[in-house]
This record gives sequence, structure tokens and C-alpha cells, in this order.
Amino acid sequence: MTTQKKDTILKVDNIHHSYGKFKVLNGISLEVKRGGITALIGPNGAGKTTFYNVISGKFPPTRGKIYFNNIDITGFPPHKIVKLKLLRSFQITNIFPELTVEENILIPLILKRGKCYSFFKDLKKYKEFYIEAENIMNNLGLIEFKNRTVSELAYGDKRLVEIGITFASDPEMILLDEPTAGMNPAETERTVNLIKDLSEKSNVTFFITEHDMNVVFSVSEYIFVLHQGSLLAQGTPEEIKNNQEVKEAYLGGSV
Amino acid sequence: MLKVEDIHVYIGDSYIIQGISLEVKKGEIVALLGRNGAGKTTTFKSIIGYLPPKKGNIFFENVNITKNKVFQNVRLGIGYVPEDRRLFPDLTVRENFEVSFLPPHEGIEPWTIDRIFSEIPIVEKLQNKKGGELSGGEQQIVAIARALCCNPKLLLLDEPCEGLAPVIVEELGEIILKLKQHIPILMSEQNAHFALKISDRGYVIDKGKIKFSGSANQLKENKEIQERYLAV
Amino acid sequence: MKKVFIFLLILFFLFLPKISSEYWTFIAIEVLIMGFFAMSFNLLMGYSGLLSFGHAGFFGVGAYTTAILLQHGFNSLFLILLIAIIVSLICSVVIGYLSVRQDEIYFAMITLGFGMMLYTIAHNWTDFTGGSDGLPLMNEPILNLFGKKISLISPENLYFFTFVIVFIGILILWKIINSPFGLILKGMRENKNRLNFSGGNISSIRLFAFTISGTLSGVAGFLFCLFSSMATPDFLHWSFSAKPVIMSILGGAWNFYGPMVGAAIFFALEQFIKMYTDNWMIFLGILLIPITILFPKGVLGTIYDYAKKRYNSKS
Amino acid sequence: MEGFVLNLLNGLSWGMLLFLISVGLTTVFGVMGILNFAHGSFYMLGAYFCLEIMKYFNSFWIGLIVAPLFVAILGFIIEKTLLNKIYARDVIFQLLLTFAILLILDDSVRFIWGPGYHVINPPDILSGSVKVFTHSYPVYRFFLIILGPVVAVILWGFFHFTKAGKIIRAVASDREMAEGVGLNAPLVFSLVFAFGCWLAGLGGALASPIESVAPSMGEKIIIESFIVVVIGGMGSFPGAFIGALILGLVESFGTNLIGEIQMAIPYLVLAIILLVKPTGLFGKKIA
Repeated sequence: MTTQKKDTILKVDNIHHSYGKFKVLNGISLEVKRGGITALIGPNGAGKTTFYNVISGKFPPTRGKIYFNNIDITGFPPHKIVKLKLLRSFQITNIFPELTVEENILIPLILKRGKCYSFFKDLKKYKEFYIEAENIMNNLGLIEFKNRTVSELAYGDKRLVEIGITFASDPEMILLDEPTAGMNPAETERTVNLIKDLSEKSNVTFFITEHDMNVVFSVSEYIFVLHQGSLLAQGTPEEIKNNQEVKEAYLGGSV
Repeated sequence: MLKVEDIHVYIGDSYIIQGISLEVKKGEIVALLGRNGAGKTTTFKSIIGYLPPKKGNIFFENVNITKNKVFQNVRLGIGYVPEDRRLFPDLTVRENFEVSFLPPHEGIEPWTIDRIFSEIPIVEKLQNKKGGELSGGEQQIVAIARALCCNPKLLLLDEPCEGLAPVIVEELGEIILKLKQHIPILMSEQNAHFALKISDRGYVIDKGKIKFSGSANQLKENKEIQERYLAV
Repeated sequence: MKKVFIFLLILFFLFLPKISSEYWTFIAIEVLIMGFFAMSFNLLMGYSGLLSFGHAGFFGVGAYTTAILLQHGFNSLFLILLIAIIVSLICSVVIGYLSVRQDEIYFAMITLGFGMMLYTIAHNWTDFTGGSDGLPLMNEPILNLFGKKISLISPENLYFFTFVIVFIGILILWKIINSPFGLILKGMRENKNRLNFSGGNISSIRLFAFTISGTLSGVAGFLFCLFSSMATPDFLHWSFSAKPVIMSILGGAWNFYGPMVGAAIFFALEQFIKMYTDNWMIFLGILLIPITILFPKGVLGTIYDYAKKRYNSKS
Repeated sequence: MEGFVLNLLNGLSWGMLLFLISVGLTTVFGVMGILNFAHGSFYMLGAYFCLEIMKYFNSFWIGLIVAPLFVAILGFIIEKTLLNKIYARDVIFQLLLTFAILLILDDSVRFIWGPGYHVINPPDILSGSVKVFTHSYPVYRFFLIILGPVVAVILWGFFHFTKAGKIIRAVASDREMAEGVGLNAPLVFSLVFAFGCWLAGLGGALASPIESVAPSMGEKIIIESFIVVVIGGMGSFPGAFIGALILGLVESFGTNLIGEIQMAIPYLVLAIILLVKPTGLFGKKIA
């Protein structure tokens, strides 16, 4: 990992979001540097998923601006944000359940290459898609399930397919929402190693949320802490570990 | 009160609960502890009747309720507060209570709106707000109050502190302890600190199986269990 | 194995008029047309997860275009077919544009509304469409094939003409579902949210699917007009839109040929029941009830699943 | 001026009739999530039952009260035996099942009462006419114009101030949770469906003196009430009222304006409203 000064890939400027009268995000501003793994943590209900939803275009912020690679993407629909190579994965497994693993990976590849509206050429003739899909499946250890219907796979493998779909879009930055949620320790370890591996091999910037602190402290280089819709703290894992405010927010004075 | 005997529960084709037995006695708070995805919510949904077990039995006051419908179980006296609270969003808090009132059971002091207001005072201020307008903590407290309107003999609380700010969690703990004087509670929690502080006994669940059971003190001391199965 | 089967099937269809009576040839033509209509419709329902309840509108537009052109003295069937395609394409784009933003039941209702709008036009614009009596074909449709004039009044000729057009139509559908776009459609059926977050523009993908489906339905309408020698408002009525839905469910919406099989079953049932009673509709209703309640994946689909389960549990 | 007033009255009375029918459709959809294709058939049955009852009692009022009740009972039975099996299913099965019910009911009516049309006279008090400028305008239509808002207010009060109404709203917003507080949701569903059918039957009985009672009357009304429900916003109570008014008025005024293709007007209204507001006037955002 390089120590040279990195430029900003994602800049969020004072964003707000509310559901009806209930405020979920309360003016968050932060900058994510290019490369490596940055984490977004916070107790349940702090607004992490909403924050991701707003950045990825599921709904626009009620106030504030979002810049990706210095482009103002505030209010863009999801598919346009994807075209700019800002991708996301989901906390609840979000895949194409009745299709095979290979087909799941092929879909983003087709979209990425702009072959969505190719109506008459046989998909099988796009050899390069299959090669690329094979690569991705290899990287994720999914190759043995290539022709299996995703809904039949174990939970951990489904999550990997989910990451695979995200990765296939050739992202510059990935928002990973709770990649290890609901996984057993072995699956968690496998996924963590995979993310580290992907981060080192590629130039992708990872921005992850995670509830498992061990995972967070072991993978991330920089951490943002959300609390009740606001940014509570930011810093390196060491700084965050020793931050009294963060401790209190997490443990609620019960320790 | 409640006795769950070796239940096996499927959601679709996936085998979620792989043989769980547990028991709640009068006057107790029992905690069901485990990680996200361990099977806590599924266990609750199975007990209340949303997901009847494929195998195994559930007894409530020595009556086999395994095959009952949800509303029948609620009428028998099992109050249910789901993980996501689920207030009726278009109804006011007061209306949420009104539709939930069930005739009281013999030998149990009946819950009325006034009694709820006096036991849980914050609710009174919220009574004219709509369910959808409340914050997470308010929703949780109102959801518990709503379950009381059913005049339950036993309360199931699924992940009461999920998504709540620490201050509110503390407040919630007090409410739960107060309720304990009237009604036994089975509660599921990820937050072991919170749960063990207020409960008498606990079960630790992982991957659909009970891994450990014992008193709250035993669990507090057992660091190995905590590290392996709980997100501490 | 599969290829041999399809080959034999094609062979069977080719020689059908030689071995069957005129009566059954007519029924075979109807099955082919309606089956093709149902397959076009199923590109939306089975492959894209969109239930259109106004597809009879496009079918009718194809039929009326054909009838009106023939009445006004156009005599090149291929030119008429081309115009019918263009007209139903335009209708599909316009109606599709207004409908694709909606989901599920909303989509079904809105397409139903627009289908009925076309019906109303056909029903009320008497000067142009003949009103409720419809437009009969006054001129004999003649196919000019390399200078050879073939009259489509003859059931055998009409059968071959229909067969060729339907064959080409099915080939187009086959190409589409095996193309990249076909996989994108299935992805939309499975999880449109995820598709959106993988860079798919849902409205635009839907509009394309809707347009293809509507246009091919117009082609089916063109054939049906030749077959029934007229175009009537009934072709556009919403109860006509229910036919492809029923056929797809009967035959299985997740299978490419399902709707065609469903059409065959539908007409076989109709013939059978009409031997005993005139109240075919009431019997269709009575038949539909167990079908909707007992066969969650369509008739053939459910039977297939059941057989697979039995087979798996044995082995 | 005179033409304007007459059009207005026609539009209002037709709109109020449409409202009565659409409100049943939208309630059933709002609570149960089922779009009932057979709703028009229940409307038709209301008219035929009224016709039949009048044969025995010779009183429109008895017909008006009893006929919708029979329709409601039939609806209750249909929900209990058929509809309750398909709630969890895909939309398409729900549509097909209610379509099957429509086929059976429509053909049965044709079978029992024949294909011809029948006429019902309004009761004596309502059979006269009032002078509007130079025209005499039937009292019965005034009766409809008044009845519509009255029913609307009663229904609104029912949903907002009675326990039954609140329970229905609770079940509508979250059926699972409603069971979780001890409500017998399956029974509520049956009753709501019966209630929807009752409203349709009431509409049919009320329409019988001004519309000819014929086997096609259900088919005609169902599409229009679909449009009302879509432009008003599906499941929305005020939407049904406003939607019905708009459609009634636009159709009434459109008759003079365009003539031949006036029947396409409702669809044009539908297209325009959807272009401006895809969820309908009072529709909630689709999640």
C-alpha cells in the first residue's frame, strides 16, 4: 500500500435525508480517498444503509451534493451512476435467483459492454463475455457452481455471487453493504480474505459497512463512524479504537 | 408457560431451525441470544405461528399450539412484538392500540389505555401521531405497548434494541424490567450486554441450533461462548 | 434428441393439411396464429415478468390494418404485412412509453385501459372501421410469389402461408431470447432492482420488450384477419386479451414453446366442449378455477415440477 | 347555459354511480391487494336481483335493500371458497381467477334471464321530473347526485371513526401484523370482499332504473371503474370519488364536443393523468 497522497474519489457534501418526518441523515460531509478499503461503521440504525441508498441513486438526498470523480451525481438514477463506475452491493442478498451463477455474472457484463440491446446475435457468440465471467468466477471461487441455479446455493456463496455481480461491472469504487452479515465464522474469514485480495489486485476503491469490528479493524485503512444520522468521528483504525465517543456510541454506557 | 420441543423450521427449501427446544416459566425474562442470521427471528415466528415447524411441538400452558394460526395464539395470550415493530403506519398510536384490544384473561389485571399511559408515560405524548411518523425508539416502545393491549400472559420481544440509540436502549431496559413484574418475557437479542443485564436465563443459538443454555450469570462469565457465538 | 424432436414436429406441421380434413386444417391454422400470439405475449409475461392485459389491442391493430388496406385495393400481401408491422410498432411504442413505468397490477390495468381505447376506436369510428359489425374482406387475398398468384382462400394455401410466417416469427423470438437482450429480460424478471443497480435502464429495456411483443402480436393479427376474412372489434376486446394469458398459463410461461402448446390445449378443449354445449365460456370459467388454484406454475410447469420431484426422490 | 347545466347534472349523476361501484373495487384492492375483474358482474347481479325481488314485492326499495345483501353473501362464499387460496400468488393468477368468476357469472346471467334487456321503473316518489330551464329533468338522477356524497361521507366516517373501520385499515396496511395483534385477518378479508360486492350490488340496483338491465352491463362498467380507480390512485378512497367525478363530467361534456369518438375520452383522460402523475391523483408512491 502506498503512502503517497491520494486524491478524493467520492465527496459527500452536507447530505440530508428523511423518511416522512423522520430524519435519517442529518448533514453528512465526508471524502473518501482513492484506492484501498475505507469503512463506514455505526450502530444499527445509524443510517448506513440509507447513506448508501442515497449515494447509489436509489433516492436523491433531500439536501446536499454528491460528487464522484468530481462529477456531480446528485439525483442521478442508479443506472447512470453505474455507468460512471460507482457500484454497490446489498445487505440483503440481491441476486437473480432463478438464473445460473454464470448468467448472474453475464448480466452486468452485457450491460457494461453496451450489448443490452443486441437482439439477434446469439449470446454464446460473445466468447469474450464468457471468458471474463469465468475469470470473475475463478477469482471468487465460484467456478464449481458455474451452472447451478443461484437460489440453490448456500448463503455464503450467494453473497459471493452478489459481490461477483458488482465486480463484473468493472467498478472504480464499490459500496459493500455488510458483506459478512449472517455468515458463519468460516464464511466470514473467506469473504474478508477475498475482499483484501480483490483490493490488492485491483485498483478498486472499497467503501464497506460492517457490524463485525474485528473485520473492520483488520481490513480498513480509514474509518468513518456514523451515529444517529451524523458523522461522529473519522480516522485510522488505531484512532477510532481509542476514541472515547465512539466507544460510548457503540456500547451505550453499558460497559 | 411456554415449552418448545425440538422444532425444525424451513423457509422455502432452506432448513433454518434445526431442532430447538426451550422453555419460559412464570415470572422470568429469558433471552435468546445469537448473531444476525442465527435463527432467532425464525424461532419467534415459528412460536407465534407465522412459520409452523415441520417437526416438533410447541406448548403454551400445556396446550399444544403447534398448528394454531397466529391470531389464535395471540388470543390465547401470547403477545408478539416483531423485530421490525410494524406499527400500522396510517393509524395513529391510539388507533394502533384500539384495534389491538382483546378481552382480558382471568386472573390477570386487564390493560387499558389509561393503565398503559400510567405505566409507560412517554406513550401518552405520542398518542395522536401516526405510526409511520415515529422514530425507531418511539416505535419500539409503542409496539410493546400495543402488544400489551392484547392482554398477553407471555410477551415475545424480537430484538427490541435493534437500531436504537444507547439512551433509548437504557430506557427500554427499564420498561422491560417494569413489565417483568406483570408478565414473563421471551426476548431475542444480538446485544448480549443488554440482554444479560435484564434477563434471568439465556439460550445461545447459532445456525439454527441451541449451543448453550444457562443462567444469565453463567453466560456473562463464559467468555468463550461470547466470543464464538455472540457479537461482543 | 431435442433437435430430432423439433425436426419431426416441423415435418408433422408441414404435412398436416395433406393428412387431415379441411376442418382440422382450419383449426390448425387458428392454433398456429393464436399460439404465435401467445408466444409474442409471453415474451413479456414469461421472460420479462410483465403482465400486459391489453395485447389484443395490437393484435387488432394488425388485423384492422390488413382489412382496411385490402379493402382499399392494396394487393401485395407482403406490403400489407410490412405496413401492419409498422402500424402496430408505432402503437406499441406509444402505449408502451405510457405504461412501462408501472409495475405488476398497475401495468396490467394500464395496458388493459389502452387496449380498450383501441377497442373503442375500432368500435365507434364506423366510417373507417365498420363499427361493431367489423370489416369483412371483400377482395380475395392473393399472394404474389415470384409472379405466381396463390389464392389464400384455399385452406391449404392459407395454412402454408401462416405456417411460414409463424415459423419466421418464432425464429425471431427464439433469436431474441437467446441474445444478450434475452438474458437481460430474464434478469429483469428475476430482480429488476438489481438489474437497475447493474446499469440497466429498466424503462428502456421494458419499452423494447413491449414493442417487440406488441409488433409481433400485430403480425399475428394480420394472419388472423386473413384467416377469419374479417376484422372485428372483438379482436381488440379485453376478453380477447385474456386468451394469450390463459394459453401461456396452460402451457407454461417459463417454457419457450409453452404458449403454443397451451393454444393447442385451449382449442382442443373448446372443440370438445362445444360438441356438447353452447356455453363454452361458462365451462372455460369452471376449468380456469382449478387451473389457477391448483397449478401455481401453470399446468405443464407444475406437472413437470412434480414429475421432477418424484424422479429425484426415487434416485 | 342550459346545455351546460344539463351536462353538469348528467355528469354528476353518472359520476356518483361510478363512484359507488369504484369505491368497492378500490376498497377490495386497497385491503386485499386483489383486483377484482368480476366486480362488474356483481354490479350486474345487483340489478338482476333487484329486478327479481321486485317481481315478488313490487317495491323498488325492498329490492334496493335486499338485492345488494344477496350479492354480498355470494361474494362472501366466493371469497371463502376460491379467492382465499391465491393471495400469496402472482398477480396473474388473481386476475385469471376473478376473470373465471366473471365468465361464470356473466354466462349464468345470460342463461337464467336471457340475453334481452329489462326495464325497472323508479319508485313513485322519484319517478317525476323537475323543470330545469325548458327541459324536464328526472328526479331519480337528482336522487343519485345527492346519494353519492351521502354514501361517501358515511363510508369515510365508517373507516375513520368505527372500530371495524380501523381494523380494516390495520389489516389493509399490514395483514401479517394484524394477525399478530390477534385480529382474524382471514375473516376480515372475507367480510371486506363481501362489503365490496355489496357496494357493487348497491350500484347495480341503483343503476337499474336508468340503465337497461342486460347481460352486457357488467362488462361496460368494469372498464370504466378500472379507469376511475387508476386515475384516482389505486386503493385510495378520495381518489375514487374525485376520479369518478372527473370521468362522469368529462364523459358527459365530451358527448357534445366530439361526437363520434367520445367513447375514447375516458382513455385519453387516463393517458393524460398518467403522463402527469404515474401513480394516479391520490396514489401513493409505489415502493
